[in-house]
Amino acid sequence: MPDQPHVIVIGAGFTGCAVAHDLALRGIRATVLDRGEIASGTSGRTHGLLHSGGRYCVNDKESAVECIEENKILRKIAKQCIEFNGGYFVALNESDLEYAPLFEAGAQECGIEIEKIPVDKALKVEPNLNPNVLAVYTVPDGTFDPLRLALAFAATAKKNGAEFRPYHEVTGLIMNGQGNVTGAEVWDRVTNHKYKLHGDMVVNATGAWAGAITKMVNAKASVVPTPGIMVAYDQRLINRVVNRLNAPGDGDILIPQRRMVCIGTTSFEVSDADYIPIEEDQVEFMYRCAVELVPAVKSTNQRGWWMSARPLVGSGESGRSLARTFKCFDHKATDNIDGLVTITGGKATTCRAMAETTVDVVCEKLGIRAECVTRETPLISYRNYYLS
Amino acid sequence: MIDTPSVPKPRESTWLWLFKIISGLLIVVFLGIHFVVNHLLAPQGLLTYEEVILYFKNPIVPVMEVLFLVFVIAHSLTGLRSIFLDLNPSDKLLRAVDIVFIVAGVGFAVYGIWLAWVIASTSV
Amino acid sequence: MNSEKWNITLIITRQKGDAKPYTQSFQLEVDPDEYVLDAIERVWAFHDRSLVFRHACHHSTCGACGMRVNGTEKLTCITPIRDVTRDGGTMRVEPLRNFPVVSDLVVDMSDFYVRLEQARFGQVAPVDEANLGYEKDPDDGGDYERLVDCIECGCCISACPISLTTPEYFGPAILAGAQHSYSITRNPKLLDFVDQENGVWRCHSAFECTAVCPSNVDPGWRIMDLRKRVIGHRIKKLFGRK
Amino acid sequence: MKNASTPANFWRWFDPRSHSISTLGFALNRITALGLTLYLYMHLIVLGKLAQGPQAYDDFIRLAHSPAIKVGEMLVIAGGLIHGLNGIRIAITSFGIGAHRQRQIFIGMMAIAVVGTIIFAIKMFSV
Repeated sequence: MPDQPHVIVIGAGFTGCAVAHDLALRGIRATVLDRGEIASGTSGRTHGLLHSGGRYCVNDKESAVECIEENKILRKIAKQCIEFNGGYFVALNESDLEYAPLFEAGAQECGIEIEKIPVDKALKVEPNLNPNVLAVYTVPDGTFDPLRLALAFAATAKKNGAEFRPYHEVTGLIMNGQGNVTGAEVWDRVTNHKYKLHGDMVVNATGAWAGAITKMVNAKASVVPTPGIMVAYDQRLINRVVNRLNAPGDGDILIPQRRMVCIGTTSFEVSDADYIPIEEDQVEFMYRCAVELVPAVKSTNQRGWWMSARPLVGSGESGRSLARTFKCFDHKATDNIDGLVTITGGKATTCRAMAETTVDVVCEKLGIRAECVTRETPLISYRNYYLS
Repeated sequence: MIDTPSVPKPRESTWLWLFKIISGLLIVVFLGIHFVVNHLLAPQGLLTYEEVILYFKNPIVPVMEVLFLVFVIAHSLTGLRSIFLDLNPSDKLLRAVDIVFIVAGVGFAVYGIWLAWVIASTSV
Repeated sequence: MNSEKWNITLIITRQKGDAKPYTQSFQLEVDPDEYVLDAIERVWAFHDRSLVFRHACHHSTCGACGMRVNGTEKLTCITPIRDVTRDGGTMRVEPLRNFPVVSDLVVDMSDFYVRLEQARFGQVAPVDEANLGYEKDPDDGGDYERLVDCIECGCCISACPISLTTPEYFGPAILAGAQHSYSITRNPKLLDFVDQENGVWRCHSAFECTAVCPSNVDPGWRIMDLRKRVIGHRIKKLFGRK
Repeated sequence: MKNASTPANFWRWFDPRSHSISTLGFALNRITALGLTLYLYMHLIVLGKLAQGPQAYDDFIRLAHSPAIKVGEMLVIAGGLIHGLNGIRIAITSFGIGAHRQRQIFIGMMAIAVVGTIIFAIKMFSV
């Protein structure tokens, strides 16, 4: 279809891939550009927690409701990438116990199925759990495989006509005489040549790097790259996600992945997320947090540590208090620049919803009437992404 | 969706592989018997024509030697075929090589049996 | 981790488009407890933005960053620099072997992924479908061997001497995947799939795959187990039983 | 196939760089296989002299007492031991025995091969 509208998506993380998937299903031609491959930025480096929303159900109910809804949808459409073993919220001290009633009320309000189970039962299922645990709640948490979840979205998008150009870095945006964005200047890093790509709309799905793209046209996107550290240990000590029953803080989630357990995370702000050095004391701090939840971590070896820069929306407040929900900026409204939409914030669990919102905006701007069907569309095997 | 494909021409199948492995193990067994028999019947070694002829007078010997020979030929040719597969031959070439190997194998086996018979029936 | 600093020479194999590959050296100051991937990423961030390398999770759960470091297949995100070189030493990073090179350190794994799909290997699974391996001896790294720990990094294919000789050979991960899915589904089609020239008989028991696997998986053992199952199936079929 | 194989790939298995010990088994098995096959058919042809009567055979045996031939025989024995013992490892692991311990089995087998070769050498050269 030559007159099919063409949307350029910058960024092949969760959001970019999910946006391409949604665009393709609504009959819009999508070209995804990324300077790396699929999920080479924040997406690949996520903790891998499929949130039940339990973590946010007291302080950030909007995020919590998004999480549980998307949790259920992803378990249906992306079963291949999700290890759904459930999770625990555990109380280890008096302060944790005081949080319990708030947690129960919040979970009920947000529609998250939790259950208080006897401590001895929990210890039987997860024998490596801290034996001094005072209370245990089950939640429908899961773990997902970060790269493969993004690949599954990309594979399905590709099957439906979207085009992916990995290792193609956007070096600038093309503006027309009216000051509107009509395309992107691209550097193909594989063959080392530069070219221009024109489109009817550009979606900036670069997450923590959204500001770098909008800066090219002097537009604003209030995104703060907020990295956190995560550390992996080389034994699979638990099969369920273990959360600390308290207000979200540092180092309070321990996740089983493959043959490891991973603890996370911290939160601080940086200006440039391209390379974030590791702070030694943070690694040690994570170790202490992990040992508190699962003392057997002491008998393991450290397998890896890494930094991941969350794209948090808003500024002027410190990281933990920034909402974990997402935001879609139509730059026509914010900066009077047409043809550019930025989607950022949010979390991996809600990437499908982020794409839905973004593509709704894109459709409205392009004057296309098409319903979002990603809720009901199962993703095909992630390996199909590599089929040419 | 990608399905598990069926394979029309396996080129190397269970049976050929199993044959190679089992003939290999049998060679080891026969080689063991060979050493034992050799040690019992000809402790000095078979260094002259006469000794060999005498050695073959024992009826166990020609039978054992022929069986040993057949398995060694079979094992060597199936083994060579495996190595030949590493050269990525076309189906046509592989078929030609198969025929050459079968002819050579049968030829050498017949030759070996004839030789054993000649020796066993020679009198000193 | 401590404040110890090493000066190393990082030698990276580069290749753009159809041009011939060449090597490029970078002098770096590193913390020996950093991972090899951190050093490569720093080269990209501060020295040469044209460097192409594949990476995602940075903690050995995705398998994107398999490369050859000083001649051995490593998952670079969990390989401390201390393990592969010394202060003042060199660290030579090349793309994996036995795959076509896309650019620099990135290889084209599409054939590999297609074959994994043909072997019907689903590798993210809940606990009750995951533990189909065996308890390893403590001196062999301990822990339980699970094929769902396979991260499809391609290290085993790169290390395998048969894959080196014959790219058509399925390779360790695929045969192990077929063994895993057969032990769940008992689908005889999988046995037919591997019972051929490029399948289970091509393996020549070098066990390189098991030696280099960064994920505690034992593809060598699984290929042997698959052989046993194929032979058993064929013999049963010969006697008319299914 | 994008990574098409060429006959030249055949020679790659001689490349010993950065391999673990069991690959040595693989390479040794191939090399000894070729050597033993060569020996087998030469041997069969030589034994044909038995059919030509005592003179032909005894002449040949005299020739065989030269040190060069003795060294050749040693190589055949060593090759046979290596190939046979390594073959046993491949066979039993393929039937599901000892696959977890194949490296130790390989080292043990090769140790037997070395000891066996030495015993034969002593026997052969002391005569």
